[in-house]
Amino acid sequence: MFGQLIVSGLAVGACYALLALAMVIIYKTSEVLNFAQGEMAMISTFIAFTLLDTYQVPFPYALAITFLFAIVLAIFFEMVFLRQAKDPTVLGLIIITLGFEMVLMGFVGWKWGPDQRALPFPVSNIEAYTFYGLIISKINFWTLIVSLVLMLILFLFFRYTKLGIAMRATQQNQLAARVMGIRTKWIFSFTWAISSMVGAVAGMLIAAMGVLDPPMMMDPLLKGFASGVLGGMTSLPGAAVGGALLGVIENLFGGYVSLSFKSVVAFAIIVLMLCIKPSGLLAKHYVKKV
Amino acid sequence: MASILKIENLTIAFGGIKAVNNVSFEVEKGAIYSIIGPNGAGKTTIFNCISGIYPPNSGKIFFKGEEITHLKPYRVAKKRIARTFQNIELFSHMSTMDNLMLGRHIHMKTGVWRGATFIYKNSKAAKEEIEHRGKVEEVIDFLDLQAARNQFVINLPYGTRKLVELGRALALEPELILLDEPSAGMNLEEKGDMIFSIQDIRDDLGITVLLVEHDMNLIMDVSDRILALNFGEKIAEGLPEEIQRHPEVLKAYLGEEEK
Amino acid sequence: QAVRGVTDTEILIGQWGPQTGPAAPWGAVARGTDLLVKMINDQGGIHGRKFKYFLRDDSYMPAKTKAIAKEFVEQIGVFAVVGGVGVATGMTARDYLMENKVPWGGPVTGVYEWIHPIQKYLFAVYPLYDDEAFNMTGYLHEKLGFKKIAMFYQNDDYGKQGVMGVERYLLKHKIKLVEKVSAEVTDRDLSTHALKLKNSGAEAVIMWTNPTGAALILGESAKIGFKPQWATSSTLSDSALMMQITRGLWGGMITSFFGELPDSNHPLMVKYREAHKKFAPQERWGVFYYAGIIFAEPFFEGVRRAGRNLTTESWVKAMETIKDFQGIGPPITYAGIKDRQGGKHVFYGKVRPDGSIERITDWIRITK
Amino acid sequence: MDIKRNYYEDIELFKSNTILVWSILFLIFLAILPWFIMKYHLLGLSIYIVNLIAVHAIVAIGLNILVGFTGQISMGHAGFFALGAFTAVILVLRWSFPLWIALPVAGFVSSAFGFILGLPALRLKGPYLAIATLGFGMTITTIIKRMEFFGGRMGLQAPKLELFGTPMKDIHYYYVIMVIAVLMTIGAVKLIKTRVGRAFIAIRDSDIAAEAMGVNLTYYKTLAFAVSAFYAGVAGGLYAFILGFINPESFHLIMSITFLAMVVVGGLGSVMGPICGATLMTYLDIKLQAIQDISLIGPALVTLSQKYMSIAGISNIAVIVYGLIMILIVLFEPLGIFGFWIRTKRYWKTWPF
Amino acid sequence: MAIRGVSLEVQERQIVSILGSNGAGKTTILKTIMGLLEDQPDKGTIEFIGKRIDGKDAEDIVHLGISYVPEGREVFPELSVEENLKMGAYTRKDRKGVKEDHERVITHFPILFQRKDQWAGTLSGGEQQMLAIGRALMARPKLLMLDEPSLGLSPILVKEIFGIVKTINGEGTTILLVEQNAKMALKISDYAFVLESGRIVAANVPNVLLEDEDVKEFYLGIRSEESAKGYQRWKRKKRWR
Ligand SMILES: Nc1ncnc2c1ncn2[C@@H]1O[C@H](COP(=O)(O)OP(=O)(O)OP(=O)(O)O)[C@@H](O)[C@H]1O
Ligand SMILES: Nc1ncnc2c1ncn2[C@@H]1O[C@H](COP(=O)(O)OP(=O)(O)OP(=O)(O)O)[C@@H](O)[C@H]1O
Ligand SMILES: [Mg+2]
Ligand SMILES: [Mg+2]
Repeated sequence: MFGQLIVSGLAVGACYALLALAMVIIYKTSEVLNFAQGEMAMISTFIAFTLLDTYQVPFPYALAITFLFAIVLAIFFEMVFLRQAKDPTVLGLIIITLGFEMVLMGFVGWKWGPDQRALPFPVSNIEAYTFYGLIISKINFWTLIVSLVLMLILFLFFRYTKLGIAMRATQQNQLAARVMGIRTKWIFSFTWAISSMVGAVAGMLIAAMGVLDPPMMMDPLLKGFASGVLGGMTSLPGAAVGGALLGVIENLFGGYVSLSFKSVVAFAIIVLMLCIKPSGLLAKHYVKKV
Repeated sequence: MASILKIENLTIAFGGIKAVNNVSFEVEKGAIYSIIGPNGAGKTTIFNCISGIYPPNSGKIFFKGEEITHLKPYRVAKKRIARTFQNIELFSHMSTMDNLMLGRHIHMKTGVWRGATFIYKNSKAAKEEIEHRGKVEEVIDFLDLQAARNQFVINLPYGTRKLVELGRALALEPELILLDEPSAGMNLEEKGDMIFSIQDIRDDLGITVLLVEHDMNLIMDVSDRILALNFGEKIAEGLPEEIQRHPEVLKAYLGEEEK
Repeated sequence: QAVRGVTDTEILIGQWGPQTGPAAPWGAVARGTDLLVKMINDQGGIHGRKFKYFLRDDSYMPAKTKAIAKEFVEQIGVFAVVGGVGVATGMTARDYLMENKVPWGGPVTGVYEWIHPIQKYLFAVYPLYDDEAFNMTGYLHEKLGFKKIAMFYQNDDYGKQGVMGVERYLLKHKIKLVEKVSAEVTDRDLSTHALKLKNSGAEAVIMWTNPTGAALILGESAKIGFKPQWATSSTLSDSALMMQITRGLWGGMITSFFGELPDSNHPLMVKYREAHKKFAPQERWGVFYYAGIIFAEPFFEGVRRAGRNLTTESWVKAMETIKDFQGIGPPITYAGIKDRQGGKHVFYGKVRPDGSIERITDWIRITK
Repeated sequence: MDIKRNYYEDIELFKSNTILVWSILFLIFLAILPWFIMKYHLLGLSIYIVNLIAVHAIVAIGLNILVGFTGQISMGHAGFFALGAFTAVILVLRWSFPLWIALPVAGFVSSAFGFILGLPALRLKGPYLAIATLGFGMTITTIIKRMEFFGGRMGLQAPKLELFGTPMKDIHYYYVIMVIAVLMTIGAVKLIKTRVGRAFIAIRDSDIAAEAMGVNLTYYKTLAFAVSAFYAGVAGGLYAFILGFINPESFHLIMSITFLAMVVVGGLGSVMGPICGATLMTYLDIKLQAIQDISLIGPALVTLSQKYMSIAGISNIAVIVYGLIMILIVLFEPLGIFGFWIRTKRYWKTWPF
Repeated sequence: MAIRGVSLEVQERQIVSILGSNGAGKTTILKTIMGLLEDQPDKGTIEFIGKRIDGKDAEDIVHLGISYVPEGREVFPELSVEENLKMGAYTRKDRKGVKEDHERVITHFPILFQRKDQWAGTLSGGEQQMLAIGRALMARPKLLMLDEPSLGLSPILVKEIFGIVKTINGEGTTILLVEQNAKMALKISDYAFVLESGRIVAANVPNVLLEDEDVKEFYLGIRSEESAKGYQRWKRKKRWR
């Protein structure tokens, strides 16, 4: 059982990690906690659903159109709402994302109704691979692969292009960043677009593993957020590590101690970790110097 | 006169770099004592150690004969040591008045219950508040801050903000005040005023001053004694005239030619 | 003297139900009732009075439900509340409605709260979950011969009453429940839960959860090759939906039912389906949509029996005369002033691989 | 500066007679409001809704002490709210405490937990603090759910209270709640103006400087949590009784977020702001579905839904509008509704010019 | 209104200083040129090498070749010193040139090399100032604008800074300098403007300005020796209120 718990822990962890990644990308540039992340992913998934189910669009095309939609949606939100805020406080920005979350949630409910659906997906969520007696469903396996690859690409991209540093610079001091010639507005749009795409991937995978309905991202998003914090909100590898850790810890706790406190324990552990390392596992703690 | 502050073999390192290395000095009560040294010599770090923001790796700090080495900053403040900061650290969304009132924090007692429930002018909380406002008003007069009294400090000019910060430190009624580059960013006129203010603080209020500055005119005008640091180490200590001529100080800090 | 919400031509009635938020799928019930109202009005109403129906969205938040109840009584002035989804939500309104003598027919949950203690103006319809679970365990154990039974339930009042019933039966017959696994309503990862169930070696698993939970646990179980006989409550009797969201795993499920099957030839069902085409063609003809009819039928029957002289008291009297009344739901009987639990029957069906349902029993009485 | 200042002016509640007069008028308004509501159902209000608004306002004022003044975020206030609710109900139900004792006790129980939560929160900032508080809120409700003592997941029925032998109705609760709300508002205003409040704000603006001026960070940060939780606890106690039935499920994350939204939308860092925010958000939350009943818009929305959207989801329009209002207020008035109010006031003051 | 009716021209390859007391509007001028103010100038135009740049975004202006050392350092506190410098060269594509400039910065400010992996936020005040200047140099701008570069630097470094400015200028960079330290600034400038309450009150080559009694007294602190300190303090206060 131990091995199986770890394997399925890693599999969920991968989803958490993707969402954490999406949140971290945005937080890295603008210090905004994007609570609309889940709903953005959810609406993208519904678009994919409509394409696949109603219009019978072949999967690769549907995927491409969905990504396009995710990008447009994110850029729209960033430009039309966030950017227009005058003298925004961090909290104000959070509330804007919360408002946007409601708008999206309402829109999806209005358009598609509240019923649960199944997202047609090329990879089965029931068939499984077996390695040395450990069972991992095809979709979980591919989720792991996809998130690892995505993580690696993003990590390398941000590490080895100037852009990665520029993103952090933008978060820390927008004025100075602009004075360096960093096109902060462009960076914002860009990161929102990337993040929304990563979110859409997560959304589709989560829907394919379970059920597609408007509230489907509420729990995963929280866990994703928790993973991001656990790993350190400014660290991409942190998001991956945080997600995997959270998934595994949760599963082990659920398996051996108590299922009913499973989801709470995740938070308890995070709080304990934060007491020791206040900025997450992989981010350096900064104390302002006077 | 007895020494009010005594530092013994203070050492602190950040990841291998010794920011302050085995520095000892004593400040006499009622003196204006200056610390000079090139950028990154460890002056601010010494201040941070005294006020408890950084715990030193080794060495001891005594205030009025009592050891304060590992006290938390607020406990140090309670011993009546106040300070200003190199990059102004004011409460920017409070008025000047409230900034200074915060300086009175340690002298006041009102807690949550009393604060939330006082009703009339003679309630304890109100009385205390009024009394301390009176004190603050004295500080405001002392520094000529009347014009800024009710403004949010975020809207004040740089020079005035520096004064407010000084005022906040004075409001604490300290016995020792640590001033970190009080005249940086000021124009000549304001620098001149600052010289008088520092002297007044010592002469009128009887507060011992520990000063870090890069403006040599100011240093020479006000200091009783000067400590010169370089790379965290003491290179010289003495009267202003001695320091001014000290070869190492000249080399590391003042620049050799000129004058 | 005037009766609140009743005029010469009109009777005002109201219902709350989540139309938004996570519980919104259940909100279909409230819209189903609307269909019945439209149909009745279309036929000229009852005793010359047509119904005016107020549907309010409470998003499954108790504070809102109470506000709606107050609006119904103080501002709109309804004659009665019909249906109403949710326990926690309904409980904030129950006492208030009763104090104000507002008739309440057919709350949309099968819990004890509605009949314990007996409320004079509250007539429950939904068969009790507890009894349902008790009986279902018996069915699995006695009729189908399963010895090792496990339970998977949702961590809320609904799931808990299911557990109560199952455990009550097992205790009575001195059998041990091999495993009892619960999930939060919001949980989207049930892999550990499935693993625990599998490790228990259960032959049959009774499931008391919402559609999402059911789909997830079936998926996870299939993944790890755990294939017991599943059985579940009437809340999951919408097999068309379940078939779709479980991607076919629903086949073989044993379900209890509180109403006719969606494609039943029952004459009333035929009539309702026609009305559905006429008045609300956009709605999906799902079990919970027409459940809105099931839970409201007895109320209207009461109004019919009360006659033209409709008052709160006359309605209560009329309701108490209902014996073996059957619409498309279970037979309804209110045996006097001590009995406010109308529905006491369910029937069982087994889901065929194509999603259609094989009715394996007739209506079975589950409440003694 | 020869004018002798009367320093009391600065901390006086009513700085001028105009404010005093307005305050008295406002109190009178509050006193007779129920009569208007019962008679005319102003804006579709019922006394119950006003009670709910007042309870939310108390939470929001308390939350603002933490968020707006001390600069620490909390996404777990529903937890404190729940603690207060359950404590109050249990005290009255199991040990027959009178309400006027049960409420403060509920407040103190919450505030004790606030203090505990404040400790790990000391070094945390931003998202880290958000997740810690969020986790706290979820943990509290999960624990309550698990304990039969608290009624388990079925929840608890609040006992019916009596006032001079007659059962208490909404209108009685109204006056009880209003008195408490007004007192707690005044308390918050005064607290902010005196030593403790100053220390809170100082921590928000520069914790290092605050500490160097003698403010004990540990103490004041946890104190802010405790005070804030106290407000939530008292409000929770009231909430339980106006609702009549409490269930741990209903104190969820969305509730915490709504509280936060009330504070931000109303205006951070003022005492009136959160009150405005609580009023608006609560009212909208309950009444927004009425847009479907408005004469012209309603049918248009139905047609729209039939044509392009789904009729089953039509109620979601209210959610969309709610979200949009939230966004727009924060977007165009960073100081919240209260900022808007200040601007209009200033505009009128200088009006002809 | 922080500045009004200001016209100033900076010739190529010159060092031009703007002097003036606190709050005179010096920073505002630089920020306006950089396009950093939310409200673009109500009236007037800004041109750079013949191109209108008013109304443009700061980012675009930087790309045109203007570099700016903002008042108050504004380093990226949680980036290392090295990364801060890298950001300075953000707009540049020529790796070799960047490397050269990096070396040059390090020879000017060796301490930055010693601290290269330290977070900029934990540098001492003066080190941060050096970093801010170094960072701006990394862009190898056509026009370098410095806002009080000597703030918080030790006397020896102040001299050095002015030396560096002179050197850079010699290498072909035009310099617009805002300074409190008027004496030093005038020493290296080719031209200077004196600003008072948002207006230009004097503009000339340093030699001429140095003759001006008012300028001498108020900006250079050269005062008649006989006046007692205290008396003068009061007099000055009165006159400037
Ligand atoms: N928190 C810290 N982490 C790492 N290094 C630090 C930290 N604080 C200070 N230092 C280093 O210690 C040295 C001394 O810094 P300090 O601030 O005391 O200098 P200073 O003498 O005040 O210089 P300046 O005149 O420029 O303000 C500097 O080199 C600085 O980089
Ligand atoms: N954003 C702003 N809003 C309103 N007033 C402003 C703003 N920025 C600057 N000011 C005002 O404009 C005037 C000029 O400010 P500026 O910062 O340009 O002065 P300065 O000459 O750079 O002074 P210093 O030597 O202190 O840096 C000041 O009176 C200041 O208060
Ligand atoms: Mg320093
Ligand atoms: Mg300036």
